[in-house]
Amino acid sequence: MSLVNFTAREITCKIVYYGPGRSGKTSNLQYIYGRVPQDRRGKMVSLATASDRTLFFDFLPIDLGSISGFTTKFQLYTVPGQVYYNATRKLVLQGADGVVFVADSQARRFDENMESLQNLQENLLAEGTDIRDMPLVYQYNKQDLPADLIMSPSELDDALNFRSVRSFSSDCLHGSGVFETLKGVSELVLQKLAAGAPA
Amino acid sequence: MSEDIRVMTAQLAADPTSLVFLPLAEALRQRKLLDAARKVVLAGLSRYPELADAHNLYGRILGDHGDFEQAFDEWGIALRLDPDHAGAHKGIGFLYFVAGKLDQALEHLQAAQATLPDDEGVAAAMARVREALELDGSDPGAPSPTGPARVVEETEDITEQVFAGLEGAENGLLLVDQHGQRLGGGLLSPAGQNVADRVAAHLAGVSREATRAARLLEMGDWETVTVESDDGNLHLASPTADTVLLVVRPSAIPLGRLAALSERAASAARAWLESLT
Amino acid sequence: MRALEPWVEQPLMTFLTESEARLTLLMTSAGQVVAQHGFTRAVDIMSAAALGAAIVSSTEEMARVLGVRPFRALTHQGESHGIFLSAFETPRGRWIGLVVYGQDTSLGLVQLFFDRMVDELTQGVPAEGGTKQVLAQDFESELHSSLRALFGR
Amino acid sequence: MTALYLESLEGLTRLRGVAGAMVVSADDGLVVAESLMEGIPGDAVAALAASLMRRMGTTVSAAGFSRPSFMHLQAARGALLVVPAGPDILLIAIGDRHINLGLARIEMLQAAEQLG
Repeated sequence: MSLVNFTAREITCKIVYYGPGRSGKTSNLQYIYGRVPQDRRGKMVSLATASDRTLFFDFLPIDLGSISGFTTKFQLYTVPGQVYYNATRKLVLQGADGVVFVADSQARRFDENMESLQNLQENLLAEGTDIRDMPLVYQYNKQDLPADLIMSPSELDDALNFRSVRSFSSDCLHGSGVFETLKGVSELVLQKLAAGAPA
Repeated sequence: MSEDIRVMTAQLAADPTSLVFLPLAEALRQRKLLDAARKVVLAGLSRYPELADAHNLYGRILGDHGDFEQAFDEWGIALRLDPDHAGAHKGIGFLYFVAGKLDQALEHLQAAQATLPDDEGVAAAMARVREALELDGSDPGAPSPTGPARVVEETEDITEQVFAGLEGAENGLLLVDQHGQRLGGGLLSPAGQNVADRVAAHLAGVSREATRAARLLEMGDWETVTVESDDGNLHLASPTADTVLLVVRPSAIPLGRLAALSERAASAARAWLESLT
Repeated sequence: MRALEPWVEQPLMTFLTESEARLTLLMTSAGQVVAQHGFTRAVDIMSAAALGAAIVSSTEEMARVLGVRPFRALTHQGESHGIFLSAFETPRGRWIGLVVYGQDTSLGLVQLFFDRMVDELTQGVPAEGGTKQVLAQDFESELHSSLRALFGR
Repeated sequence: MTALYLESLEGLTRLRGVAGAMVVSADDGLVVAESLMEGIPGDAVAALAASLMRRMGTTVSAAGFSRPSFMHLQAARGALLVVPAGPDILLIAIGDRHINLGLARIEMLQAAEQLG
């Protein structure tokens, strides 16, 4: 849950990048880390395996500056995508204010996207959260790959996006769509906050 | 008047709530326009009384003005608001250094260094204090090279007055205040070195620790702490609420006699402290 | 020292004075910072909190897998610094304390005064208020310009 | 090892005025073994006594003396006794005002020698 400090006028929100293994969650954070000026971000913490897969999580705090008179900070997390890391995924998901579901656009990865999405829904439910109440956006990554290998955004929307949440095409390695995705999820998270927060 | 001061003054005039008063006052201070700097920071403080940076800056302005007493107060306020404020620690460390209270100076400089590990000014100041501390400890005859001469004279007088006629008044009796400052007596190590000030600085901490242990274990006020070691025995008592008395004797002297001597020295200290008030 | 809510301040201040801890962080089990002392950069605090919460969560999970009771506290004794990490229940949910201490104190003292702070914190919790408006409804334009500035666009 | 500790501690707690005895690690002030009467807060005694002993040790060393072999804190309503047993271990006894100090000191020094 977002932490609001009325005395210091500060808001801190936790945003989790979710999705199957190798879909590009860490690349989102790495790109953001590279673009955001040093004085507005913390160190990027990565708990990864020797083969560079996320073992526990990646973590990047960024400082958005003042919004409506509140100093606003975002904590960006990724979860490990591999199926066998579900316990860790649950831990990272705890207390999330918003979720970016990063799907791999490659057609051969479709089942994994589906599985991961179901897993997200289950894990949220286990924490007592209905996925419909969670600020959520989709990101269809790797749209830069040859067209015969990937599904188009509209095909992916049809197949995965039953609830018609906002979706963004991206190529995280080169940065296209990363900013738009973060903007999209930020809006939803702050809209929820604007609608009323615990005093 | 330089351009940056002009710009910041205009900013502040347009928005009196702006925190630009801090860099503005600092710029004025650096140009030795101390009265103007003082006015700006006081106006800022009236709006932001809980801003440690502003109290720190006011402390610096007062310090530049030579008003060390008030500067000390302002840095004290800054530290109450932000116990890690490096600037305030630096300032207080400097004042302690000037007053010859080297241990306290070092303590505050260390605190400043913890926040600013790369600050060359702090490192240099610490080196100076350490050097002074070493001189102080190794040369018992000479007056403190850094402390005002008055302090040294006073200590000598006190020794005469407090423990006159008592056994070991110059080398095995020490009266210390709650800040670890030596009030009277002297102490030599078994090797004959003057260790009075060094030990005095530690005694305040021991006394606080004893008070805390007795309080938390619900044992009431502490009365004495006795320590035996191969080279000698130490006896610690608290003649008044804010002083500590240390008596040191070779281990051949029975602990009972140590306690009796401590008792006599404590009444002498009490009588002397009362005569001051 | 900074605390999110005023009632946390006094117990934390007593703990800091008595334990002589260098750094202290109180956070929710999700890694959100509730109070801190000794850190300089807000973003470093968030990293420490994220890692602290992760360590506690994963050791609790390990205890579950091993079929033992959850660990009361985790400690690491380095050459010049020690780290103490412990989770506790409050009426506001599960919180975690992360303490870094130096050689001027000891693990025993940190543990002793930490336990006392937890008692004070759990007794001193005021009732939670209702909901309160945080952001103006028109925050979007500010958010967009903040993000644009952040990304250099 | 723990059995040996407990035996020594129980011997100490039989002395007049002693309400508890414990073996404590010197550096971190944590309890290794204890024999306490009800109501004695073992953790607090261990942490506070070890901390006082450590500070006293620094003071004694600043005075140019060797490591303390015995420490006694006397307070209005109780007493704490501390004896190092080897480099990392302390033997601690807590008692009331009427503790038989002489006997307790000798017993503790003997026990410390055995344990060390």
